[in-house]
Amino acid sequence: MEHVIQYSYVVAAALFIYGLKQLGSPATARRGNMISAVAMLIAVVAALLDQGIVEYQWIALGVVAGAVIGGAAARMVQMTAMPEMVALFNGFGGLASLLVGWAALVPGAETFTLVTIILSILIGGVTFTGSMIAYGKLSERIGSGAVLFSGQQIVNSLIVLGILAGSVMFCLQPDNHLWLYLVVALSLVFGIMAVIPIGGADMPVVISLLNSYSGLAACAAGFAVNNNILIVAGALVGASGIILTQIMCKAMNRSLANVLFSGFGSGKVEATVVEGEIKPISAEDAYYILEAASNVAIIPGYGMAVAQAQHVVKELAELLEKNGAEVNFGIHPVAGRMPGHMNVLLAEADVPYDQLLEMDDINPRMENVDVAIVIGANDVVNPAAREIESSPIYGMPVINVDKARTVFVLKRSMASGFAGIENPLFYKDNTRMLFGDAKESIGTLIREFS
Amino acid sequence: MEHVIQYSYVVAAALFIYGLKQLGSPATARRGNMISAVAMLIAVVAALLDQGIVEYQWIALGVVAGAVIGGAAARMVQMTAMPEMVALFNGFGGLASLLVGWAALVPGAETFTLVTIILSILIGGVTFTGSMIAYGKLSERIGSGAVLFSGQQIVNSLIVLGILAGSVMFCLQPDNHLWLYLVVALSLVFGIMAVIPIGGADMPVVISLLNSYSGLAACAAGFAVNNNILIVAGALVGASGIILTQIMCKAMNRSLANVLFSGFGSGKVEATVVEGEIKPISAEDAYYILEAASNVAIIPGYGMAVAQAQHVVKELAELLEKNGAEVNFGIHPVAGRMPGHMNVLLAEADVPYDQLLEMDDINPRMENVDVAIVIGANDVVNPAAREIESSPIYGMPVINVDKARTVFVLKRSMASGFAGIENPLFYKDNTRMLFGDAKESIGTLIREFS
Amino acid sequence: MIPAEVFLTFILMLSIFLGFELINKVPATLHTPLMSGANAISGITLVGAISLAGTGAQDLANWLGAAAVALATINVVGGYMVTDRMLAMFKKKGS
Amino acid sequence: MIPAEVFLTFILMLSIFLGFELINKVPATLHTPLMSGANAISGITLVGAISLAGTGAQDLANWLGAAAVALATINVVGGYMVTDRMLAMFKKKGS
Ligand SMILES: NC(=O)c1ccc[n+]([C@@H]2O[C@H](COP(=O)([O-])OP(=O)(O)OC[C@H]3O[C@@H](n4cnc5c(N)ncnc54)[C@H](OP(=O)(O)O)[C@@H]3O)[C@@H](O)[C@H]2O)c1
Ligand SMILES: NC(=O)c1ccc[n+]([C@@H]2O[C@H](COP(=O)([O-])OP(=O)(O)OC[C@H]3O[C@@H](n4cnc5c(N)ncnc54)[C@H](OP(=O)(O)O)[C@@H]3O)[C@@H](O)[C@H]2O)c1
Repeated sequence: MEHVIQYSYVVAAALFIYGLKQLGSPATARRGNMISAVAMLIAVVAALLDQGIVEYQWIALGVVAGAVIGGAAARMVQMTAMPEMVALFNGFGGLASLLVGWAALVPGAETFTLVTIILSILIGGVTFTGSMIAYGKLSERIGSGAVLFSGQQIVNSLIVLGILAGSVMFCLQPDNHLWLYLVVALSLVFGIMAVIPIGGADMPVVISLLNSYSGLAACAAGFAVNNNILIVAGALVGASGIILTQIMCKAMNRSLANVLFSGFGSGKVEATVVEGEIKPISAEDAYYILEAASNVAIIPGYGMAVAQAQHVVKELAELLEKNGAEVNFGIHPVAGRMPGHMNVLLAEADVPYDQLLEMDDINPRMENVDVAIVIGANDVVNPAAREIESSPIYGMPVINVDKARTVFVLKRSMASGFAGIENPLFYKDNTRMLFGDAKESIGTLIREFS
Repeated sequence: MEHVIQYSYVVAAALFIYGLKQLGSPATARRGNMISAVAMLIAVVAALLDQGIVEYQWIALGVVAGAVIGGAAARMVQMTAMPEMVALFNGFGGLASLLVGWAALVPGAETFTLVTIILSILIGGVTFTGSMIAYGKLSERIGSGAVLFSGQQIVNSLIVLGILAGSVMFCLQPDNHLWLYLVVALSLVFGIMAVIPIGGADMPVVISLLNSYSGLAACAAGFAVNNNILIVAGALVGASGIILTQIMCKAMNRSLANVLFSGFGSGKVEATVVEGEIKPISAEDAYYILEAASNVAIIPGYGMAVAQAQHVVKELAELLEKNGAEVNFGIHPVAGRMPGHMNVLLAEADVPYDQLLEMDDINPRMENVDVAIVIGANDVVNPAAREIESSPIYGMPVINVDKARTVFVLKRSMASGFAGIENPLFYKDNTRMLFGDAKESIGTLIREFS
Repeated sequence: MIPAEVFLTFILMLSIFLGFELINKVPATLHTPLMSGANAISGITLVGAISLAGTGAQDLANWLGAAAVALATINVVGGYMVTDRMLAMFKKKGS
Repeated sequence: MIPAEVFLTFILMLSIFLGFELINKVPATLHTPLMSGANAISGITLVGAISLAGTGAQDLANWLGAAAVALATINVVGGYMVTDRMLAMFKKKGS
């Protein structure tokens, strides 16, 4: 039996790996996710067969309750709310790690085991409260700004010191549960303190990082209970989180340290003087220009998610195509609030994925574009990243919509984007501003077409 | 100490992996190979620290002898003789596996260990003699044709049966050494029998496959002696051999079974009727055309290796460039007798690797090429692969030199290439044949330039 | 005898390398599903939780284990389902 | 206690996946050095041979081990050196 269980774990690990491999292409990704789920099922069944288990009622209760809640949440969530959903799930995973670490504590454990237990608890606790704060900020249940106060660094240093001291004492005196409670409490507090100074729009980076941590927590637990599958799966998750974090930071041209510690996006708009004047346009005039265009590029951003405009965008694209124009979508890697956010929204609106071009594919074509329609995007099309060396986003790769013959920018006001900086694009000669909620503006354009 | 040894193996494995990763780009490949060598050194030192070792003199003798021979061979071998060198080294590795398996046999071993021992011996033996035959054929010490005789299949089947029976009996009666000797002898014979029916030019596929086998033998040995590093390194080698085999088969549009069992290239030239006439050209006339060309593509093949013409080819390319022409090299994945054979030869002649275009990169540019110079290539530029459905190479991807404005073909005669089939390219309107040894022909061209 | 930690370290090292290779290949289009899919996999703590929830030995460990089972199950079930919902929407042109 | 074979199987499985990922990334330009480099790595049997050559226990095993050490060393030393010689020739334009 022991052999069956152990080799089931080998199979499960191979399937996790194969599933992730399949996730490498949109055509096979869904199957990949299924395979990964099957791997999880095999691992869970193998764990259930464990001969140490004598009582199944608690397990059954937990599984049923978890499956009902998780299933319901997954079914009901709106696609635009995906970032907060991932944050919430990740938090639960973190709390589970914390509890597993705690429960694995048996009297007379070895020091090595104690270290892995305390790691599990620590990482799990930080992941839990950190994810919850990220959830609150993303869903705007709590203010999404960066919370900064004087003495913050000192408080944080004290917490870290407390955690270190508590962990060491716990390993030395595992029977004195006070140390355990101290570490649990402080790691929960630390999760909160670490995330509040980070602006709401940086939450995806935080979630990705916390996801990576939860993988590491699983690895630690794997060492504690001598289980290979925890190590393999945990390492895969850890790698995934780190890579996504890196990609986001690189696409924003910021270091991870800058994201975590700078309080970026805490609301101060920089005063750069931009020359030129703003030229608003009416939906009717925009329609005449669009009607004559034979090559249109649509660049969506966070505003499309806010306005829930993906379906009308798809409708507009179809009308333009019927009108004989070539229509492409240009997707910036950090447009929106998660990596790949725009892809998911447009997929929801049935835009085929081969019509979604990555930044590096659309930029060389921009010179042949008659009209570039920017829908609720701001920072990702900001030419200051190319032109103004003193700009905080200087060097960040952007979509060069200003190279198109005409640019329409759909947004509600002259407000700045997440990075809180002016956008010289709005003042360029070939730019026209179509003010208003993106969904409404596009709705008006569509009515003009029919 | 045991811990130090074991964790050294972890480090060695990580370095092997990292080294292979670095081998993924020409800029870092040399460093990757160094890292891999360091990994090997660490593994060897760790093995020497093993506390079971009481006598070092035999080890020292073996290491010194091996290092001297291996080092001398590596220093002296000509780049054109690389395929046979790899075959020879691979054979030694196989024999080492056989001996390790044999030496690992101690009285009273478990059945599991016996199975891994016999696998080691079997795979090692086949690898040894198979590689030696491959070496013989490639270096033309023995006839390079496919050796086929009636009853061959029956003989081979008997050998396989003998090996199976011997292996089973060995596992049942490990103390009766007769069975061991039987398996050793038969596996050596089987290696010979498996490779003689394969034509000389298919040897690279054979070597790659045997290399993969030697990796598997190392894995088997790893299970036998409970050593992780053997398993990791063996699996990496196994994967590498399999992938290279697949790439070669795919580039030849043949299945692995066809390579191993068909006796392909055993000398029968097919009689297809090709229309058109052959138009030879003198080096002088060729010079005038080349002088006027502004875009030249050079497509080398096995003949360049035979003629050792890589240095004069480089010289010619430089003269053409000085003359204002754009010069590119088009490298077919199976041009020559090993995957990447042409790249190594041209690198030896100091052609920078960014000037070497892969087939898929040069083909779309072929229409803009004024002169395509085919140097000792035949099958890899055969348009029959595209045009003649009945051709044995139909469907094999080739370099479409016939799409260039003018094609020069440098070869000694109208003889066919390795696949043994006619080449309609030679009869096309825009083709000129420049007969003679490639090195001499190019030498004459170069003299015309100066 | 090789100690178990050595094996576990080997497995950890190989998995990390493998994870980097695999994830680096996922295209930007699929980064959101990748994030939620990886999140679902991190629910593997469920496996650890199960064995602790069923020991019947200590009251506290049991309770903690059962709570961990519930939370990890939310993560696993919710994560896979939401990822599947997203991926079901990705379509190739004309299909 | 998890039996050692389970660990070894895990390690084998992970290494195979990793091998395929890594090798698939090597460009065609480098296939000959890859072949000889992989060939050098297959000389890892040297590690197995060393422990068998030094036991001093059985005469036959010792002799066989010593021969295996010599042969595997040829493979290792020759393989790495020849690969290095090849790779040293690969140059970027202008360097
Ligand atoms: N995707 C990621 O993974 C990620 C992660 C971390 C950080 N970030 C950051 O997030 C930013 C993303 O750039 P982005 O261009 O997508 O967004 P953005 O720069 O944040 O700009 C969004 C724009 O949409 C407009 N908008 C909001 N609601 C709208 C509505 N209902 N209708 C029309 N327009 C609306 C806003 O202007 P109005 O208020 O005037 O309408 C705003 O200027 C970047 O700075 C990036 O670094 C992204
Ligand atoms: N690269 C690999 O990994 C690999 C592996 C297995 C099989 N193969 C097979 O090998 C073949 C490779 O194609 P290929 O086009 O490179 O070679 P090829 O088709 O074998 O043709 C080589 C040509 O070079 C000419 N030649 C020989 N010596 C010469 C000299 N001294 N000067 C000038 N010309 C000379 C020969 O014609 P003359 O005798 O008239 O001069 C011959 O036609 C393919 O069929 C491929 O499938 C390759």
